[in-house]
Amino acid sequence: MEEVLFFGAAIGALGGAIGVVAMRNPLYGVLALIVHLFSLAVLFLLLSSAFVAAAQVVVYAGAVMVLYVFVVAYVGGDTESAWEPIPGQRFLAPLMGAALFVELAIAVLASSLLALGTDGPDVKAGFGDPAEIGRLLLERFLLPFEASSILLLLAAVGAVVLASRREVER
Amino acid sequence: MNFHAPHIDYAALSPVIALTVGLCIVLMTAVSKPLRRTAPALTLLALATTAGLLIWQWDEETDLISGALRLDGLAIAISLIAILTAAFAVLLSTREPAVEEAGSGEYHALLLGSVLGMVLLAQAQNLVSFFVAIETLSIPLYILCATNLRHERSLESGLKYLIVGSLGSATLLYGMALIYGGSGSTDFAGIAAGIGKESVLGDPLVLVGIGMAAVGLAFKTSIAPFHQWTPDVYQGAPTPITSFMAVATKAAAFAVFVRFFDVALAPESGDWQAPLAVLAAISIVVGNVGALRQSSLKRMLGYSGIAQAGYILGGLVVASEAGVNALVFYLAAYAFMNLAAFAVVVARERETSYGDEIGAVQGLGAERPLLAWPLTISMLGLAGLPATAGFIGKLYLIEALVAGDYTWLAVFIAVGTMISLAYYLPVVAAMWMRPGGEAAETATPTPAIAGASPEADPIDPEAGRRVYLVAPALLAAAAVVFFGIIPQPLVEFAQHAGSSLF
Amino acid sequence: MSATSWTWLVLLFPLAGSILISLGFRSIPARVAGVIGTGAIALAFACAVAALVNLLGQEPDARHHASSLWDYASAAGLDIKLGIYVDQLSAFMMLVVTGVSTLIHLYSFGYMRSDEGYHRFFSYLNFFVFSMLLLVLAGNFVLLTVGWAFVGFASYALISFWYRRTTATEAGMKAFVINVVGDIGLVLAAFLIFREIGSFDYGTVFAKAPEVFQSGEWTVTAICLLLLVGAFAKSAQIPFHTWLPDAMEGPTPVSSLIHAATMVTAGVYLIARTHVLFYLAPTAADIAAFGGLATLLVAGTIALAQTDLKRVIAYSTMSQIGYMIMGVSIGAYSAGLFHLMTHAFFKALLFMAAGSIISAMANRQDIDRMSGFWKAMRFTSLMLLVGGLALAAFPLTSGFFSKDSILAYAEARGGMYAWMAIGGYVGALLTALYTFRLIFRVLPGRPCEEAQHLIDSGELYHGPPINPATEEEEDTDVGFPGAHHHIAEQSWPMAVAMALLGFGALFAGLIQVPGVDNVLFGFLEPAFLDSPLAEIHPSVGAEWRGLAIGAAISLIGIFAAWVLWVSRPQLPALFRERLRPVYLLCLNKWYFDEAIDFLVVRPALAIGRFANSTFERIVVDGLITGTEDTVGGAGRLVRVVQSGFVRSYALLLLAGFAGLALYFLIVSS
Amino acid sequence: MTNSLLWTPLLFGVIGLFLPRRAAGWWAVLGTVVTLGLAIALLAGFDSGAAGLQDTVDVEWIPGLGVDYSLGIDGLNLFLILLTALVWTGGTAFAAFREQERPHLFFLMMLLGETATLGAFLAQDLLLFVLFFDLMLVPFYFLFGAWGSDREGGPTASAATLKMIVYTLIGSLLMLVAAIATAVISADGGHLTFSIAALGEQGLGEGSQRWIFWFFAAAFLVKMPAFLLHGWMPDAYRAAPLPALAVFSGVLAKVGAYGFLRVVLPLFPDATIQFQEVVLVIALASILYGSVMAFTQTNVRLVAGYSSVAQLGFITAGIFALRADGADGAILQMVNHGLVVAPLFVIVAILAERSGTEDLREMGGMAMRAPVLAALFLIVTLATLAMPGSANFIGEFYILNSLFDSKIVFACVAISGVAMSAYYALRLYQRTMHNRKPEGIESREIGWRDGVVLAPLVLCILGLALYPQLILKRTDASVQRNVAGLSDTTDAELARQRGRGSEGQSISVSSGPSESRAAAG
Amino acid sequence: MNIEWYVVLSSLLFAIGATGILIRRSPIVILLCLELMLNAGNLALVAFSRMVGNQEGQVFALIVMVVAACEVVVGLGLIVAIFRRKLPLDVDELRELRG
Repeated sequence: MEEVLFFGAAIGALGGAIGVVAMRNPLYGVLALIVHLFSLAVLFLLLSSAFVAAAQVVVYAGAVMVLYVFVVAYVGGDTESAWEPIPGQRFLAPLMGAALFVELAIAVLASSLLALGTDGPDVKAGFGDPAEIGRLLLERFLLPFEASSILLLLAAVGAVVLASRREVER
Repeated sequence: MNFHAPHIDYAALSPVIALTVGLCIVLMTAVSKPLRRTAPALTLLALATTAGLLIWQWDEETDLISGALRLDGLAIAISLIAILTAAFAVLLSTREPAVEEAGSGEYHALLLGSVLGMVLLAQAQNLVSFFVAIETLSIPLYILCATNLRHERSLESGLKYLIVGSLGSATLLYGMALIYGGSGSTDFAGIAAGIGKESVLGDPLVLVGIGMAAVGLAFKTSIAPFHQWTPDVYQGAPTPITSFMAVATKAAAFAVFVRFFDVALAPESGDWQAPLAVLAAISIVVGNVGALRQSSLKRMLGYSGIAQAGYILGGLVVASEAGVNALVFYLAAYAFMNLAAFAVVVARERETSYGDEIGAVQGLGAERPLLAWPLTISMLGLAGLPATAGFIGKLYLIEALVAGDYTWLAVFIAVGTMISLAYYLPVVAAMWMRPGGEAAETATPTPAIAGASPEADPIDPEAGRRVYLVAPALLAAAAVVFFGIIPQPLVEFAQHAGSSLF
Repeated sequence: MSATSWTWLVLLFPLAGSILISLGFRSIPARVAGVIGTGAIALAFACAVAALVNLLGQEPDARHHASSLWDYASAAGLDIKLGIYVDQLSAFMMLVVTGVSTLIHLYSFGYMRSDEGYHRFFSYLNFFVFSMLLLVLAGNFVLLTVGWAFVGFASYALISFWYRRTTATEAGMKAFVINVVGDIGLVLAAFLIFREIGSFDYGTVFAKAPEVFQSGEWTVTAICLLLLVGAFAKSAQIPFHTWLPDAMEGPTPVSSLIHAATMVTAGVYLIARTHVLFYLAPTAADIAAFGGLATLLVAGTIALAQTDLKRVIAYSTMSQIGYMIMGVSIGAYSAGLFHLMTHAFFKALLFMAAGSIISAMANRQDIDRMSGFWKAMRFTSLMLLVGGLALAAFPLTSGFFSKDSILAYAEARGGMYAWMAIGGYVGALLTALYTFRLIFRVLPGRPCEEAQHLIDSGELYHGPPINPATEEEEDTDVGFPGAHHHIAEQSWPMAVAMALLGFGALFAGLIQVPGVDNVLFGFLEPAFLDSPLAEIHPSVGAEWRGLAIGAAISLIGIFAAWVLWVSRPQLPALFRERLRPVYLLCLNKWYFDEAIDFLVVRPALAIGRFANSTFERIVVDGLITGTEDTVGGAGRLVRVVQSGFVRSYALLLLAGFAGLALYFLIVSS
Repeated sequence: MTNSLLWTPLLFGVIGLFLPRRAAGWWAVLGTVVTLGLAIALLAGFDSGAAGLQDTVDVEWIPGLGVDYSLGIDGLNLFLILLTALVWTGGTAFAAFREQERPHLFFLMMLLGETATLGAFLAQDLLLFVLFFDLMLVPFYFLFGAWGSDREGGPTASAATLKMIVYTLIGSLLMLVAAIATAVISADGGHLTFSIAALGEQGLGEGSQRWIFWFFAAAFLVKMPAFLLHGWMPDAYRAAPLPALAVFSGVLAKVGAYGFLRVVLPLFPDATIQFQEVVLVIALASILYGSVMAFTQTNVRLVAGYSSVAQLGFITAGIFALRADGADGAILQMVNHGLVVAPLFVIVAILAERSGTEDLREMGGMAMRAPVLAALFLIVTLATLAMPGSANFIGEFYILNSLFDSKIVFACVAISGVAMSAYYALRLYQRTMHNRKPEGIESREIGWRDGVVLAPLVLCILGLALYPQLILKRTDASVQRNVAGLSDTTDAELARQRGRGSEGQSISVSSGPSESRAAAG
Repeated sequence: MNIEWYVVLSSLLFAIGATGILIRRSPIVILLCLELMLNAGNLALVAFSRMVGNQEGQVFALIVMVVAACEVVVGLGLIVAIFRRKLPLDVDELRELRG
């Protein structure tokens, strides 16, 4: 059962990812990403982290993607031409991607960490539940939590600065 | 289910709090025009307060908020450098077109946000706070780079910085993930313990993780070959921001670089020292040769920044207390030298039509000695000539390197310094050895003039006399000379920082 | 006062005179300068006499003293004091030098009267005498070198006295450089001596030499050969002689002083002074002797072909010095010095007479243009004749005795030295020939244009100022040639000087007539007792036999000259036809200048030009430009990679990471 | 004493900035004169017999880095300091007599240069030495670049100067590394010190000595400059303003040679002995090459420049004979050469003013109306060619004699340089003062101004010619101590040879070499 | 299901994202690719958190989501600004800064 879910989700995630990279039209790219994100959420669930999965769906597939859609709609998602101005890039880029994957894969597979080969230890019930995560956020990770809020604020300000149509006073 | 709020040492946390509060207040000023005028002053106030609090906490060495942060000598030293730089940046930003564009309140708030990121980063000793801090540092900078909205270059630099920067963060993140996987812990002590285990030591997973983390940090400190954003962004960004980036970012990033590698990854030092040394050598070469024959001063300083980063990395490579001391010392010296230079560049690009082209400083010695001297001193200092802090800094680094059996890297520093003379001294020559009138013919006007006229900034013929530009320049230059002749105070400052790690 | 104190005074006066004149060149009137100069030397002469008297008052074998003023440069074991060494040899030398120099100053007093550079001339002249005295009085090899080099410089200054004359400056340069080569020989010799004996001081060296070296050992031979380089360079012996004829560019008094009476004799003095070493190095001594012999023959032949009045005399000087060198090298120390003295007299005289004639010729020196001066200038001609006779060793003149005492000694020493004596006689024949060639060309016959002008008007002929060597217009504002020339007949100082010298030339020989008196040798001999060669004495009979031969040869030579240039004037042309190659060889001075030019000068300059043009540009600058290009190229590469494409930046970033990861993977496995 | 000597010039220079334009020059001259006075006072108070340091100042400067601020004088640097003070006085006065643009900066730089140079001579802390050694370049960068003359068809003044600075710094920076390495390695984890004396006692492993030796040698040889490393010299010399050039080639070149004596010989004895021949070869090459270049050059400055190359070659040879008399001679020769070259450049300036050119081929006949100038020039010329009787001769005599004892072949080759020097020096004099006078060249007597500058220098030349012992007497002791560790081998055989002759009056040199060698090893 | 599988998957996603950044020229798509990479990181984090059995990784993942959101916001803001300046929405066209 688990295997089925994993492979299904994995294929979804990969498909989405490839879609993002391959789709000429940004809009389709966005949609592909949504697929990808949902599949990821499934994987998170499989990894018994319910809250993250939920957040994934809500924050990403919800808020962020909507933002994307708006912007694409605003600037007009015209498809980009296949013309490649940088010499060698078209040839090197995939090569580099492959290299990255191979190296990371080797790193993982050659790793002597025994735990990697397991499903992970048995965890007590509630592992990854909102309660647990919330406690961690407020105890151990209070500062990052607060800091990220400030970060969000700054990002918002930045977005306003950049995108708002302001009359510069001279 | 019971919840234990973590213990919070407010005294030690006070600098961060002060900054945050200041940030919010400054942001509030954005609401109305009259208030907006007060933004710079408030910013300075916030910075001053923070600095004061940091100095108050000078001898503190504690973990904060269940180990997310660590306030110690290194953190305080680096934070002070960052804050000083920010203060300079605020001064230089006076009458900066970019500020008008972005709105004074927002602009300064973002600046403070970035500083907050740096202060956090300097203290971070937990992967999560580390990551958040580094993003809090970067994201405002992405924006600030682009704030000169009417300038295509500004936007371009913003976008480039954002893309490559995010790529760097992503790599860093993945590296963190791997390290977390290898060690099973997110805070530095735990990591050190985790990867120190016999079974894990030298595990490819961890090592590749270290590699990715190194890439992310090398990117922030603009170490070659992860440097390429630097010249473009430095050139495109509004000059005050460039000065801030050039110094503060480097300082903060190096702080966490040191903490992460010399504390968390200390057990693996045998494996990462050599590659980092090679990276240092590469950036020394790339930065120095790249800076040759650059007509744009900011771009030249960008490349020189790459080379300098290479020198500084040397201090980290040896993974010794002396090394960290040297690193901090050099960062401080580097801060003064660069700030002096950038202050002059700002003054000239507002004063002349040459932007940051080298032609802008031609004949400066006769025309504006008060600007010429700071730039001269900063150039000589960056070139590591004696009687400047730069010389002592190099001396300190080389001493640490030789003691750490990295003499070959020391030789690289020497060679790099020679090459660097070939681009620092021509600036001096332009100021003192060519008549100003000549500038008109020789210097090529910037595309800003040649290209789209809407981009043209108003020229302020008096900029060269504005106290808010001349004073910082003189101050920084004076510091360069002072610490070149009486380095001991700065040395102790550095040693205080270094001693807290070992 | 002791002998040494007198000697210090001898050194002092000329130096003082020179400094005084040169400092006061603005204030002191010309004549006064002349008086000061001449007076200084005269005083020096007086002191020399005093020193001599003082010496004579002591036991013959106690007649040597050393004295030093202060440590000149003594450190790290080198002992270099400012010291002098007085013995019979140096006393004799300083007498000759000061004596002859006094007369020459007197002559110059008249001769140079109208020259703009009057002050300069006299200060140089005094400085020259000082240098020469320093040379002969020095008490150690370093000071000797100093005097040696000063003499060289003084001669440079005087040769190029008329410094707007390119020929003069070139001649001066030539003389100086060749002299420097000599100095180097001397210095190296000094090094070697110090290395072996550990001292530069005459006393120490000569005392230690016999026990330090075995006879014929290579070190001592090397030392002597190096000394010879110095000696030959100063004494214009083959192959270092080429500067002497050119040195005739200087004013005539200079020629007579330097290049006849004093400077060139330095080599003779040096060999005599270091006779101890030369005795220990027979090979070197023989080489020296042969050098002298060769020079005296070659110079004689060259003198036969030259037509420049002064140059002929100059070559005769070379050959006469050859005699002396030969003499002192083979052991005839006293004889050699005797000839040195007599030669000083008659050669100075000859040059003075020549100077007088040249004045009358308005600075033309070509003997082919001259004739009939006997009618025009009786006194001068007379003096020329006297000098000529002495030079040709006419019986009973001074040259007659001195020259033959050398040859007699050679004969007495026997072996190959006897053959040298024969060579010497051949030289004597040549001497007589060229001397009287000169005299018969200049004195008898129908007066030439200039001479006629002098007879008719009683005034000197004034030609346009032309440099006889290059035929180019003279640049007269440095003085040359003076507004008026002066001849002995019209200027009493010149006449007096010449008369005195003439007397010396005629009768100086009589102080040393074999079997009759032994004044000179008796005085000098004790100084050479440490060399067994000094023991050899030709018997009186042998000496007289030699004198007889000498007399015959000189008479034959004079007669032959009369035949060739008076009674059968067409003969010389005939000889020139018949023996063309020989004639050309002599005319071109045996091509020594060309050889040296080809072997030394050109290569050096060629190397210099090569270094200057090629090497400097390609190698030295190549080092720089090469580096510049490499670095610059790297910079260009970096800037090309910095393409502005953000995606290529990303690519490089990831590539960098890939590389790093690869490294780590390799490490971990 | 040493302290005030060191900082007086800079002090005057800084104060000078606040004086009116016209006063600046004379104020600077005053500064140099005061310095000269102090230097003379030092000489007066100097104890000739003592070998060790005198008038030492030693305070901690950067304890964190083990760097001390320690000065001191001994036989090695005493006269070089005097030379510096003297030559600078001359050069500054010469400049002050003429109209300078931006005089404040010009004289500030001159005086800064003096302080830096004095510092290099006085420093007894290795790092302090390196610091001043590099610092010397800064003022001359400005002086040459800003007041120099661009050459048509050639590089601009600033370009030529840049070349010079980069080239000379190549050495210096490597030297910085080497200096630090010396201290760190010999400290070996213990207490870090840069004190030259202490380092000399601690000694260094032979392996590290090798590369460190060459790093130092690079710095010094470039500075001199030595053969093949002189590439920066021609352009820089052509560009430089003559007053600055006079002090530059009069003094700065010597710092390199001095460095060998002060640092290399005592600190790296093994390497020194090992590389003796190599350095000697370089020295010989410099002698020959410099001379050959000098007598084909037509630019007056370059004749002087290349002659300096040759002279420095002699000095290096003297030092690397590794014997007391050689070192004595070298020091004497440094002083002499400084005393000769500085006036030479002053004269070149005077001639250039009269003839409007610096090309030998276009000069001549100037002695006519300028007998005094001619006389002064002549004296300088004779000293240049080491006329026996001049102190230069004694210098070269000592050098060559020591070389003759230790490495006879080198001596024989080196001495040929003497003959060449005679030619090029005299040629320089003749082509300018003698021969026909070309049109448009005026032969004018030197004014009292230049006389005031020139005469003292020439008087010093004459004085030394009469009594070189003045220097030798005071240097000998220190020199003996300095080369003691090295010259034992050469002296042993020397003793054997001299043994044939005198009772060891020659061998006061090898005073206790063995134990100092033991310390060095 | 072995953790290995998840990690390898995440690395594959990471590589794909990287490749996307290298080959796509529309800034929007590049932002998407960045999202891919960050999410790959997240997956790895969560997987490891499961493996080592503590939830720090999950918290980290949450924070990363926030950060990612911020980057997106800023990025999109920039894109809008560029669009406003009538500049082409193609990263290859923005190369005035170079050399």
